[in-house]
Amino acid sequence: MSHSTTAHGDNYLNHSHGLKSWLLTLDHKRIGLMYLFVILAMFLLGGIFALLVRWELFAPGMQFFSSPNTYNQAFTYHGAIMVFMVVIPLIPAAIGNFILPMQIGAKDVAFPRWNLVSYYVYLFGLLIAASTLFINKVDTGWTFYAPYSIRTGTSATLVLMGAFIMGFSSILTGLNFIVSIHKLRAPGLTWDRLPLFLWALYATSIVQVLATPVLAITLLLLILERTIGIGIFDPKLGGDPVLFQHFFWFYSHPAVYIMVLPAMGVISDVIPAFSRKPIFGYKAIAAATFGIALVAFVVWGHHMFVSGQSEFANFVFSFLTMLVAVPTGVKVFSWLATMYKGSLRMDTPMLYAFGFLFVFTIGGLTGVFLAVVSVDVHLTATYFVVAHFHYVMVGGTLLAFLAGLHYWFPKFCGKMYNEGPAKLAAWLIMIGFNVTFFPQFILGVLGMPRRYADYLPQFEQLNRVSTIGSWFLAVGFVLVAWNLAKGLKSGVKSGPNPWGALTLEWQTPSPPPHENFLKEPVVTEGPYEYRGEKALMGSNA
Amino acid sequence: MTKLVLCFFALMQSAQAATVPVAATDLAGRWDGIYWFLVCLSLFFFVGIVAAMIIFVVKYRREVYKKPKYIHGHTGLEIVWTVVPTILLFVCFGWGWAVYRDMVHGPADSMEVRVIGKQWLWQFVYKNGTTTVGDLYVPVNRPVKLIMSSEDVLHAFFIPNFRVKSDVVPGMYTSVWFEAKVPGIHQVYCTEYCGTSHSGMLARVVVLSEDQWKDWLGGKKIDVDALPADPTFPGYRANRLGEGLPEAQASSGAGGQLSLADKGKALVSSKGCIACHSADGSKLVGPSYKGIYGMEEKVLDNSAGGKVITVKIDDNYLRESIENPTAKVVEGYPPSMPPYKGLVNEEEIAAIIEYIKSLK
Amino acid sequence: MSEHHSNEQHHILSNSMAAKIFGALLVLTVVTVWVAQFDLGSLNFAVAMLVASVKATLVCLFFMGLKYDHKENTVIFSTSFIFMIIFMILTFGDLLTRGDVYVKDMSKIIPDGAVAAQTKSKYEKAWVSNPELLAHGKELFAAQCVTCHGAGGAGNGVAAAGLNPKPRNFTVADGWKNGRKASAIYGTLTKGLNSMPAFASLPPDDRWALSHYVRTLGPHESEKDSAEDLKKAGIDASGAGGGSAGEKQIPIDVAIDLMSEKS
Amino acid sequence: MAQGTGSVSHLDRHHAHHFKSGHEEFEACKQGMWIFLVTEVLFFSGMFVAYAVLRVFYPDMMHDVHHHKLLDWRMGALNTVVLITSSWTMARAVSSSQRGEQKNTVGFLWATLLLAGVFLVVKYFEYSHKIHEHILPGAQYAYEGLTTAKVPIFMSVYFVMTGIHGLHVVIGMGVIYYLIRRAKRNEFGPRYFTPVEMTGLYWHFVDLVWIYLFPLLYLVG
Repeated sequence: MSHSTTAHGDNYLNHSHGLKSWLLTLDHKRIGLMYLFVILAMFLLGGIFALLVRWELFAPGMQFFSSPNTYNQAFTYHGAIMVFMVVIPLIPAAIGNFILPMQIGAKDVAFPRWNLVSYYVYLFGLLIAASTLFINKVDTGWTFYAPYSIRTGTSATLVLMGAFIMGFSSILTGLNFIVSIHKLRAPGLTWDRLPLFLWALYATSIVQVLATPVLAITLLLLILERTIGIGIFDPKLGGDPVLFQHFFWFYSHPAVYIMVLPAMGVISDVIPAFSRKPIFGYKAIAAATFGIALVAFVVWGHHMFVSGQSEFANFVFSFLTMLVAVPTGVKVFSWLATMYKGSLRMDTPMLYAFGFLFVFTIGGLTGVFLAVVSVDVHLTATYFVVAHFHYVMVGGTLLAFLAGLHYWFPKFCGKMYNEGPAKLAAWLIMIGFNVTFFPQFILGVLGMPRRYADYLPQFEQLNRVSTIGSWFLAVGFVLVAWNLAKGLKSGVKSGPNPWGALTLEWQTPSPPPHENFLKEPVVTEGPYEYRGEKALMGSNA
Repeated sequence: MTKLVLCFFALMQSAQAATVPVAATDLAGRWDGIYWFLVCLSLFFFVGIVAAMIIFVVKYRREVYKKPKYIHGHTGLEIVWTVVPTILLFVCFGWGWAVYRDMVHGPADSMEVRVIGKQWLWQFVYKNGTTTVGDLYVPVNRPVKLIMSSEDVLHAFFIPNFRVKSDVVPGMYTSVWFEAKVPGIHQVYCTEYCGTSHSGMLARVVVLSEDQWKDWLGGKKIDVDALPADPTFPGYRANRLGEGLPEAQASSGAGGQLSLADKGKALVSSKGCIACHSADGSKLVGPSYKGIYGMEEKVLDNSAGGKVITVKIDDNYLRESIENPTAKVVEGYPPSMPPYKGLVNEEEIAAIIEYIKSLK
Repeated sequence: MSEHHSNEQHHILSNSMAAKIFGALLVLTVVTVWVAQFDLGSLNFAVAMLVASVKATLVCLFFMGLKYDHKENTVIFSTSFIFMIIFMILTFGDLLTRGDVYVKDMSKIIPDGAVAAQTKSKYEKAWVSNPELLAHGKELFAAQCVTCHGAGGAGNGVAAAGLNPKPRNFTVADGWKNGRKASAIYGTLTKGLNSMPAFASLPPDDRWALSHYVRTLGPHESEKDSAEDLKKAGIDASGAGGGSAGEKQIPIDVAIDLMSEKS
Repeated sequence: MAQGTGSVSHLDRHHAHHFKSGHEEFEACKQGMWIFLVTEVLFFSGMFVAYAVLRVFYPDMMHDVHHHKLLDWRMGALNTVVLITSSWTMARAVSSSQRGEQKNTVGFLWATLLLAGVFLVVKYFEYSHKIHEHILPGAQYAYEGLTTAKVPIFMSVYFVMTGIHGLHVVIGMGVIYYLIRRAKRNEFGPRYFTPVEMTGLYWHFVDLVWIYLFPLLYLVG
């Protein structure tokens, strides 16, 4: 192994060259970047559909889309692309693949070849689903509720097959992470010294492994329903469409925790690093992460309070859903307490962490509204729910992803992005986001239903504000992309540890060598033992 | 401090009017109670967290606060912020459940109405067998129970002013109940995605005073458009998509009264015609309405053994095609239009024909 | 460079133990089959599950080696069963307690066209074909059925392209699911079949007219309704029953009252 | 799973670079396999829930199906015996490869493969009989003999469960055949038998599912 210590000696980027060395790589870092590239491309596509949807809703009546059906197709693809192709693999597969092996001090994940298989399974499923954009665009909504998903003549079967295949990528990533964390931890890295980002990925992987197979069987049964009419969900053949909703939400509620837990993990890593202070209540946050992952499996019925579900089931699911809010609250309070009496550095990752706390608190609290059955009866299936899950998903997962992206950007490419435009972009995204989605809470309470191609004139003003907000949001995202691209090309050298963080991935040069560590790392203390007075190595801010 | 609290509640009062639909039933009033309790609770936590963040950012920023404390946690504090939220959550749960119980179990003597959801229109079958489409006539101050099922895909019956919603599932009956307190028109939406014109599947609950109700039962026609508009949106008469604009811009006809053609335009969307017949000339499942009135068309005359004859598109042809569509089908179009006999009354057919005439 | 003790200390299943387990599994299979002969009512299910679980545990412990393996693999594998049980319990928490308002099978309560079914029949025995009924049937067929079954009833209507399975071809004798007797066709019209909607909203006279007309489209003369067929279809063959035929239909008011006092 | 780059005799076998020792690599592969079996259990759980819905809500239909002999329990019993025997031969194959008895390993793997073939042949007869009698899933059900409500849905659950189980048997056969070719090249021995053990676990799981399918579908009326 070459022992060059300069930042630009042998590293995973120049270890081997040529397209084949990337496409057939077994290096978790390259697979992570390949995932990141495809996911961001899909995020762009999903974002375009979002802008089209918002553009159409600028005023009542049909302006942009010729008929309501094309609008229905637009929101279906916005939903399906964002959920299955972007938000679920976003942090685990893109950042997780890159950072997890380094944070546990290993050379690679447990099964590198299965890791590459998971990437190509994801790509294959994605292409199948995206091909329907050119064949016969699907108009069922990303939830594929029977019996409409059975009746529609659009190519729903292909999208279902695409999602079915992508599910295996999620399972393989989860499986890989669990075994890696169990078996490949560096000496001294005991469970109570595991960084909280790894606790989050560990809990997420367990949810992925336990929930995704049920999505696989649900989609398979729906495909069989459409092709040979097996009649389990189809009311015309004696099936029960509400049973489909049970099958679907048994996966899809844990899926929203697959999306948000890694985001919480990133925040739990970023806040102590930028407060120069140990995380507050490490054990509580790790326990809360695990708690959320387990409770995630017993609450899915709160999506079905008005679906014809029995009163008793509404009681049970509403009661259990209340339990989910407690660990989430513990985490938010612990993050706040971490900042108390810390020495806060307002770099971009920390700015996004603040954005996350601001937006995720609103998302979480409005979740309580939807957990109380009687309040949910009025609010469900209106724009209140649309606003809630965008606050939790765009606000939660995306802002945390941007925090993570900026935090680990120097580790990815050894260069530092420019703080100025990054902070401006962060503010633009925060403002754009809130202007877009806060009016939707009010629209929801006033009774505007979701998935409406056209709405009554009385909802016009708030929709107009929301559409304008979506433009700011879009500009914000474009600015982030431009700024990071510029940083990639001409960023100043960042050195191995620009933020002075203590987790293992910062103890190796960046961009990291092919085998991650020049010598086997040994862990002697917890991940966040910041004692404040240690001088920061070459901090550039 | 009290002045602060007072102006806070004044603010909440004004917010209430602007952001929550009119509470047109007692239950809706109770719903508002727990809704505002949750809003205040959330505001308390949200303001607390954001204030703490701002204070920390200002007080402990790196330039000012150089020596961060080496704190790992504080079990006492952690216990408090686990137990207190749990208690608050279960208070919300209990209160919410009490309201929900009364939402599900209505009084036994409720008047039953059968609701049938089918792709993109609501049909109501009353006890005495009369059927209405799009308008649910109910008496004021009397409990009404809707027993609902769907003929094709999932729909959902949502009346914001009554805080009432339930999915309408094929192969199963679901039910909701309400006791309307405010006479007039209340908007109804379909809130479970059901395909092309999901956003057009609107209806109205027409709450009639006691004597109006007796007249209606006796078969007298009630002029629904003369009733007050939806109390939540006083400025707007629109209860159908593409229908009249806000009161001031009502297109024509005597003060706020919609012209026959406009009523036709509303019926064409509420009865689901626009799903197959476009108004802009584009060919969907059926022929477009634009410029068809008065034209000569070659049709397949099924009633006379299926010969192809040419027919002038006039009132009689349109009336016959609405009530018994497959009698004379325009060549090149599938005979797949369902018969609307019994689903549209005389006046509605006249309005639709008037609207088709207006599309030159 | 790497020490060579890789797989030595791993437990190896002895041939005799493998044979013992194999024998036990065979015996238990015989037991399962033998027990299934007796009708113990709901106990049958419990016993079958018990025996199957014993066999499954044997396979897991010995053949799959969980007995000699690290405990974490047992924990991992048993977690899957816990989450399967969570899935079942909470789903059935809803399905079992749906209560009466959600009447599962619609055919018990007369569908929404009930009002039409009340009207008194114009004919003495509507279920016997007569020219007037045939003419009425022909007219109705053109209005309602042409879309799918085609003008000649060959199942090639315009909307047939999108249907799976294809609409019945009346001109041929085979392929009829419910049989070709008038009462059978009447039943299909009332309840619907696969993707064919129920035409219960049509008055019984119309349905009888359509049934008779459809039978004239193909070689179905031989299929006659026996008294027994008529009784099965809920018609009093002695002619007193009049037109409101079909299986035990209760008027809508009774149906709705029935439901409301239960909820 | 582990690096199978070309045929390397089990004597000079090296573990993957990122593991500390061959044993640790083996333990990681086994744990990965068990997690995969967890996903299989949950995949089949969806079908067991659909089955449970039919059993709980339509017991009279289940009784009719049993009484009417729609499913021939003798074929089911034969298949159970076949699969249990194949489980035994697979267990023997694994232990032989652990002991380095190459001839036994190949022999027992062939036995397992043949038994799996027999299982599929029996399955073929069952399916062709049903297709002939029009006892088909859901909308295709056109069997005159039994017209109780929901029987078509039971047939759908039957075909989906046994079909997906059969698919797993076919995949298992493919993997076993691949093992046979590697065993012939003497790649498995006391220090490296991971693929055989992993395929063994998968095969026992496939047998495990059938142990539950058989009584649920064929026996219990």
